[in-house]
Amino acid sequence: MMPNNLFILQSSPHFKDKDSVPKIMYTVIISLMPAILASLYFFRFKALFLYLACVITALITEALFLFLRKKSLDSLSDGSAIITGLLLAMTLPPSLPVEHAVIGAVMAIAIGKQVFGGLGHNIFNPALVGRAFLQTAFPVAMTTWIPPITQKINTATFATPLGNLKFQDAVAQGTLAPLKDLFFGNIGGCLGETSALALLIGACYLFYKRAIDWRIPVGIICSLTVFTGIFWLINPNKYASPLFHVLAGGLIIGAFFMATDMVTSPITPLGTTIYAVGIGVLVGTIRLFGGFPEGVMYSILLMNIVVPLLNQFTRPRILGERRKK
Amino acid sequence: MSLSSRMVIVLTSVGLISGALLSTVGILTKERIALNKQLEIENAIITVVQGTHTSEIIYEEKDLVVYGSKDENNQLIGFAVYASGTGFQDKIILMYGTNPTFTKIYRLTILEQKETPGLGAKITDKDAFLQFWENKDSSQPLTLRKPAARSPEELSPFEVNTITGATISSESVLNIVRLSLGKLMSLKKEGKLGNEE
Amino acid sequence: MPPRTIGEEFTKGLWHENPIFRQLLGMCPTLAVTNAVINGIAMGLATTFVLIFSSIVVSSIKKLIPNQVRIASYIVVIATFVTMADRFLAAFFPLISKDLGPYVPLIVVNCIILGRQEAFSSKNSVGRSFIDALGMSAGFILALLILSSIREILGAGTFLGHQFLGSWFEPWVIMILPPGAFITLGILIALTFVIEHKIKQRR
Amino acid sequence: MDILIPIITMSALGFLFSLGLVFAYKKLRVQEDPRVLLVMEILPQVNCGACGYSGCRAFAEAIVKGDVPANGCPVGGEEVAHQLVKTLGLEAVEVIKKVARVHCRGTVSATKESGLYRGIFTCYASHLVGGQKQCSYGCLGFGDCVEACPFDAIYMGEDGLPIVMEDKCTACGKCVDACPRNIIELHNIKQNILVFCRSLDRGPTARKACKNACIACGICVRACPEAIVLENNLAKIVHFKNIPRDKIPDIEKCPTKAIGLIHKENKKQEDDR
Amino acid sequence: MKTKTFPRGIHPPEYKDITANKPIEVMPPPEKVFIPLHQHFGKPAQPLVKKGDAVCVGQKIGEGQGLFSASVHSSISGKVLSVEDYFHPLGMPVLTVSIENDGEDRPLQEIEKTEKPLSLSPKEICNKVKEAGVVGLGGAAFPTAVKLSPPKDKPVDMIIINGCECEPFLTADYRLMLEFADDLLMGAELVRTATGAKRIIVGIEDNKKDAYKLLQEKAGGKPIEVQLLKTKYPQGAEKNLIYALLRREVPRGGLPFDVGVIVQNVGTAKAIWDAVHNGKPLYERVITISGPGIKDPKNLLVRIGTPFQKVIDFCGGIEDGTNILLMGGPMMGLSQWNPEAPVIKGTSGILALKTPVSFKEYECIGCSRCVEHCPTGLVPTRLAKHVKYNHLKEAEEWGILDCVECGCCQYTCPAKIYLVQWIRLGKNIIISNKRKKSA
Amino acid sequence: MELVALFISAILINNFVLHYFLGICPFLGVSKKIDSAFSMGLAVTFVMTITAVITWVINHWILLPNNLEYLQIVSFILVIASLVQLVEMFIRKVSPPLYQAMGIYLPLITTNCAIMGLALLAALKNYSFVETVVFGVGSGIGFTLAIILMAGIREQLDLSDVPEPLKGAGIALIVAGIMALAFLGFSGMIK
Ligand SMILES: Cc1cc2nc3c(=O)[nH]c(=O)nc-3n(C[C@H](O)[C@H](O)[C@H](O)COP(=O)(O)O)c2cc1C
Ligand SMILES: Cc1cc2nc3c(=O)[nH]c(=O)nc-3n(C[C@H](O)[C@H](O)[C@H](O)COP(=O)(O)O)c2cc1C
Ligand SMILES: Cc1cc2nc3c(=O)[nH]c(=O)nc-3n(C[C@H](O)[C@H](O)[C@H](O)COP(=O)(O)O)c2cc1C
Ligand SMILES: Cc1cc2nc3c(=O)[nH]c(=O)nc-3n(C[C@H](O)[C@H](O)[C@H](O)CO)c2cc1C
Ligand code: SF4
Ligand code: SF4
Ligand code: SF4
Ligand code: SF4
Ligand code: FES
Repeated sequence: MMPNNLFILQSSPHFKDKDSVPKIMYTVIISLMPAILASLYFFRFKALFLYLACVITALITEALFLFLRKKSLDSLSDGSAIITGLLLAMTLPPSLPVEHAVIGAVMAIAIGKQVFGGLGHNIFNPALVGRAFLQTAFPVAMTTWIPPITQKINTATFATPLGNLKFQDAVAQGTLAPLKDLFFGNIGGCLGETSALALLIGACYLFYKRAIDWRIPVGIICSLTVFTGIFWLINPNKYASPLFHVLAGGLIIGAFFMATDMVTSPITPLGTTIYAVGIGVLVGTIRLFGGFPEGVMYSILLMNIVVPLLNQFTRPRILGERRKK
Repeated sequence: MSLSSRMVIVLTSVGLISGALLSTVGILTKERIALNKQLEIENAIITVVQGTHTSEIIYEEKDLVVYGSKDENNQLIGFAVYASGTGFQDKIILMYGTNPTFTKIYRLTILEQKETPGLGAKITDKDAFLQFWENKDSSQPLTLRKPAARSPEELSPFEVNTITGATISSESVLNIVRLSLGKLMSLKKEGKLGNEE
Repeated sequence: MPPRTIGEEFTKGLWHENPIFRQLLGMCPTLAVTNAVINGIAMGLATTFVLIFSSIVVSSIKKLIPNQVRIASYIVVIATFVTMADRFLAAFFPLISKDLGPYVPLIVVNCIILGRQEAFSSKNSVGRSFIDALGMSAGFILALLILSSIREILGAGTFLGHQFLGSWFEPWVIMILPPGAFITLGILIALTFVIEHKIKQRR
Repeated sequence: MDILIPIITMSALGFLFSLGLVFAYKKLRVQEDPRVLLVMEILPQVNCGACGYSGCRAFAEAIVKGDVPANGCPVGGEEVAHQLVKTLGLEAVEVIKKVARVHCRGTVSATKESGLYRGIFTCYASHLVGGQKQCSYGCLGFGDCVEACPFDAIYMGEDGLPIVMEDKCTACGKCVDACPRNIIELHNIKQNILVFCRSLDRGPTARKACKNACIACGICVRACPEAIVLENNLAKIVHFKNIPRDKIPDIEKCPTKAIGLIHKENKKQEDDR
Repeated sequence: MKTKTFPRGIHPPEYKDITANKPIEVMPPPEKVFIPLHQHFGKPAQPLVKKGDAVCVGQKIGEGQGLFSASVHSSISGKVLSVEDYFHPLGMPVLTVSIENDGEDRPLQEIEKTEKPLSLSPKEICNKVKEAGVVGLGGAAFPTAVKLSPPKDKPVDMIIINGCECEPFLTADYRLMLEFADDLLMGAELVRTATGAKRIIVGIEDNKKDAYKLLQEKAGGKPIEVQLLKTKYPQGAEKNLIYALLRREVPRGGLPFDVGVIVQNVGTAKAIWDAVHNGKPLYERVITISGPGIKDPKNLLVRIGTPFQKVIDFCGGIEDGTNILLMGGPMMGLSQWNPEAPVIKGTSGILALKTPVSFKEYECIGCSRCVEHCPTGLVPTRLAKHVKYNHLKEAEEWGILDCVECGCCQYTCPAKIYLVQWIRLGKNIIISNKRKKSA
Repeated sequence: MELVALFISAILINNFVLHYFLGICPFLGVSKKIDSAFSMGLAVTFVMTITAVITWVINHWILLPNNLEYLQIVSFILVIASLVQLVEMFIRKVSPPLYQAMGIYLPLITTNCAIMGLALLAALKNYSFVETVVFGVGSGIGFTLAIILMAGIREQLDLSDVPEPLKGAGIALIVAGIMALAFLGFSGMIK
């Protein structure tokens, strides 16, 4: 028999679903597009430069590590580094100097992903590791905001809705951003978080493509609503409404695009639910009682730490298994 | 000699020798260390109430100490208040000087803090923070200026500045001062602050 | 194994048995005090002082001490020297002493010191113990120096308090904070593995 | 006074503490057979488990109790056995130095592929789908044995067969366990003649699958019937000591060289390295 | 009527229309057959013939050894050519009787029909089934006689006849249900009699509605219930089927009769009827030959021992571009390199597919699809990793031995990890280690 | 309220491992398996609590009244060393299963700076008796939390493809770094 006539010898199954890792990744990239376009509209070139810097740096860093580890450079095309770059950029303030963004992207890929062995092995969400690194390295630059182009004001410093809430007592002063603005994006904040609408459009696409686990966004939003709702009901003059909390800051992008990162979220259904509820509660706690106006990043990272334990201790019930009480 | 007694003797004598050595060192350094502490306080008092010649504790409780400052002529020129409270990370200990009626704050200095370096830790920095605390009018409640002013002239006498990116630390300092001042006022009303005047 | 020469006895602490990079001992002070070079040096010197003197004392009284009270006696000896160092710093360098906080007293539980007494001084002559202690301290100081230089330069833009990088450089605050310490040390340890591996391959 | 209080305090602490220790020493000391430690120092400390115990320590305890003979540690070999005998005053035992040997010459060039294997690259995994070589008995060449050897004593030769470095091999048997096709076996190191094939296929089938297969032609059996037999289409050396030196050239007339001297082979291996 | 089903599982493309409408054809016996003595779960059979012996159709040529074994019968009449190791579809060479056809198809003389099989005693039914060498035709080839005599302390109240045929492409069971409905229902009754069970349920997926209707009609008046199931893979896996139909869970490591159930494939039911009623040993079976690589796909009644090549040639041969040959369905079938391998009792189909030759394997991205789809409730990615990193103890703790190797996990895995192969590897190593330990 | 704040801060904000860098050696050494990490955490918490009580007593009843602060180091370490040994012997006598679970980690604790650090920090911060106890328990729980989380992560990393040079201490330190980074999210929570 000629070698080219040989049959394939393999273990069952011989059918495979058409979905693949790059397909999922590119689905996510497409679903990010509405929000990216919105941020380009709101922040123009500043946004563009940040996106380019983050994505290119992420790719270069990834390539460097693949080269050092003598792995095939093919993996660059799986799209995961692009997502990391894009999502990192989306969590940066528009006024951040580009060189800082570059440092963030290097850290995201190097410390957030490659030191653990690359795609699939990381414990923490790489984009958020990058952001947390930047937030801690350059706290001032990371908390300096400019208004979107739609707000025709010209102040050097500017506060985000959550910043207002935390430091200016916005509820009592009545200066809280209107929900409409939060929804359409007429507010200051990180590139990707300004317009909830654009993010939700992308999220719908993700659901349509079944690329994410519904438990995560639903769990986060519900638990945050309940948590902030309780305080709001107790004292609506001091605490903002749950709807405000859901729409403000990085919650939407975090709940739909970052907490859902498959690598860093649990693999068991029960674990996933606990993870999501944990994020929601932590976001509420940090926003209401912590030192920072926003807690999405920290909450996701904190729950990332717990994910291995969740996986370990929430093994699903095997068919026919009787659990000991 | 049995093993047990050897164990006892050896360890006891090690303890003995160590005790002897340590007490020597302890005694030799004791004064110096006490002096260091005292110097630190005295320096702080001189910084916050300029012109102090002598000072003495006139009131003391946990986390609040008031030093009365007198000039060469033994005239009371003000109080140095040692106070502390929680900052962003940990305790902040500071000292500020007031005039004898507590209506004016001369100056502020930070004795101990563990705020974030480069950020909250700027509260120890003269240019970034302390200079904005010079000569404040405390007859009314002080307020925080946010966003931050660039120079002391921009501030009203009742306003103190924030450090950009470290609102919490700035606010904490203000709170410590506010709280201790309030306390002192009421103490004064009760006549517990000595009868200097 | 043939007995090591004096030189080898000294240099092993610098690299092959470097307490921090190779043996992973005494991590706590290493991480805690290296936010500035000056603190690192002070810590290194204090540790050196304790290590050398306790080595000398331990190796010279080793015959007198029954096995059962060995550790206890060593601890007392070490603690005595630590207290001396601590008092000395507090008396003459109050600022540094304040910065180092409880980490100077913590030298007493630093695994390097007790480890060296156990592994070396209690078995070797005074001279050898002295050299060994010297080498180990040098290795420790070296590690502290590297770590603290990286952290201070990146975290504050300064070296020993002097402006090192130009004013264009925006310091990475994270390097002075705990995360920076952990991450930098992690990377340094990985680097020493790589270097060691390269050295082995050469041979 | 200032000096006295600390001195007294410290001495008292030292005294109390030493009393505590004396008490502990007397009352709560755990008895441990000191010989276990001695044995531990002799053992190779690789904790490979080849002795059948969970590690060197367990083996040490067993040997002190007298549960195993002094040659129970295959890794330590003669030298360790000798030292153990000396230290523990046991009866001297004979130690046969064994090494692992590969019973296959199905190199990549000699064998035919059966299919395009797609899957996990280990011998065991390939074996479970039938193996990617037409010979169902031969080496699959993914090196499970190499992976399993704790002493780096096996490496993969260029032609896709594992090669044992006999000086490093400690006869721990890990490779024997790892090979799904039972190609590796431990042999007395002095055995210098070996059948390098495991195929039970009939001659023509075997030959079709692999040029170096044993085709059960019986030449070797005829050369030395006292030591070699044919069993299930495969030559088998029953007792190598029965092979007289002068018969070896006849045995080596094997048309596929499936049987032969190992040391010639070894020389070649040395060069390969 | 409501359709029932089980949780999780997948929906692979079905491709059943290729052969669904083709009636079962009888394939003439080939010139030579190769009958392995090991075609079932358990010990191989002991050969009863030797080279040169003459045999006739249905003559026993291998005797089952011990409890878990089954006898093997000749499928043609002719002369024994050899009794030797020969290729086997499972991969390893197996002792095989090769027989040359004399073209006469001489049946065995002493075949006796039983007129009233339903009045036989359980013992007698069992014996006849055992004599006929019947094994499960649903895949595992478990000796049926063993199944029919469950332990006394585990009374069986329910017989499930498995007509799911959930594997893509395969239609053999479907055609069998349409064409031999009476036989298989009678077979089911025999099983019920043999085990003393009360009820029989036939489970059929809703992509085979006409079979469902037919059987329901025929079952009228008998204590037989026919139940429609929502089409989903692996409905036919017995633990899932039992759950779908009865909401009973077979305990981990247990067997269906731990919950009072016996599951038999429809083909097995027919084979039981043939064995008991007609005294016909199991020497032929219905298989589906299909797939894009087959020129003329068919459902065939084939003699056991016929080489695949002959069967394929009978179906017009193989198309160019075919690169994989399977015995069984695409989800659980075994890939074959040698078309000379013979059809065995467990062969449910022969498929020739054209699959993409290469695809990239990625690292597990933790998407949890494998977990969501595993019908057994396992965490396949975890199992695979534990095997990969040699943590066999953990793999066992995570339930690796419960895996039925259905392939759902690997089917859905976007990273294309060989999950099932890892798991199979781990199971094999664990089981062989256990054997070594107990030995 | 103050005490609750102190307690929470000791666990989350001023975590011994992630904030003060105390007890790194066991944190790195005993965090390879969740079970042993848990036992180690228990042992540390236990010893910390007792240490907090006893060193407070020594400090406030013997050392401070006699102006002997400089004997703190020597006396604390002696106390800790003997305490650990006594506890070990005690547990071994009283409850062998407990000894199996955590006893083997006890000797490691002597040279663990977390314990000594606790005694020193409590003395340095001038905590009252109750505060000291709360601080001790909280710090112990904080240590346990950190080491268990670390162990969970390391068990998962055992199933990962971590680059060779980073395996072991390297990756553990980086993970600790990112954990410290995440725990910064709690800072500023106690005011
Ligand atoms: C997904 C996501 C997560 C974020 N997490 C945090 C966070 O944990 N902490 C934070 O200060 N800002 C975070 N941000 C940025 C904030 O949403 C927002 O810009 C911040 O509230 C600005 O407030 P500040 O400048 O007053 O700190 C995040 C942004 C995004 C998009
Ligand atoms: C790592 C890190 C450390 C911080 N440290 C301090 C600090 O020491 N003091 C402080 O007031 N704010 C600190 N912040 C920032 C506060 O959380 C908060 O964002 C800030 O007080 C808001 O000030 P702004 O309104 O001027 O932006 C820190 C932020 C980060 C990320
Ligand atoms: C994943 C999987 C799928 C199966 N699919 C079927 C099927 O479609 N039809 C079938 O009859 N048996 C199927 N089986 C086999 C059954 O589980 C069971 O063994 C069989 O129905 C028992 O009947 P038998 O002994 O008559 O073969 C499957 C098994 C597994 C593990
Ligand atoms: C739904 C989804 C969400 C993702 N979110 C992130 C993210 O938040 N941050 C990130 O770095 N990568 C994200 N990725 C990309 C990828 O999973 C990530 O680079 C891996 O964590 C790297 O191992 C996401 C991918 C998917 C499919
Ligand atoms: S694994 Fe095999 S080759 Fe390696 S030492 Fe053990 S017996 Fe020898
Ligand atoms: S000898 Fe065995 S284990 Fe080694 S490569 Fe060959 S088949 Fe694999
Ligand atoms: S783990 Fe086993 S039972 Fe579960 S889906 Fe995979 S093959 Fe099927
Ligand atoms: S389906 Fe594949 S990629 Fe997804 S969790 Fe399972 S093994 Fe990982
Ligand atoms: S140096 Fe802190 S525990 Fe070892």
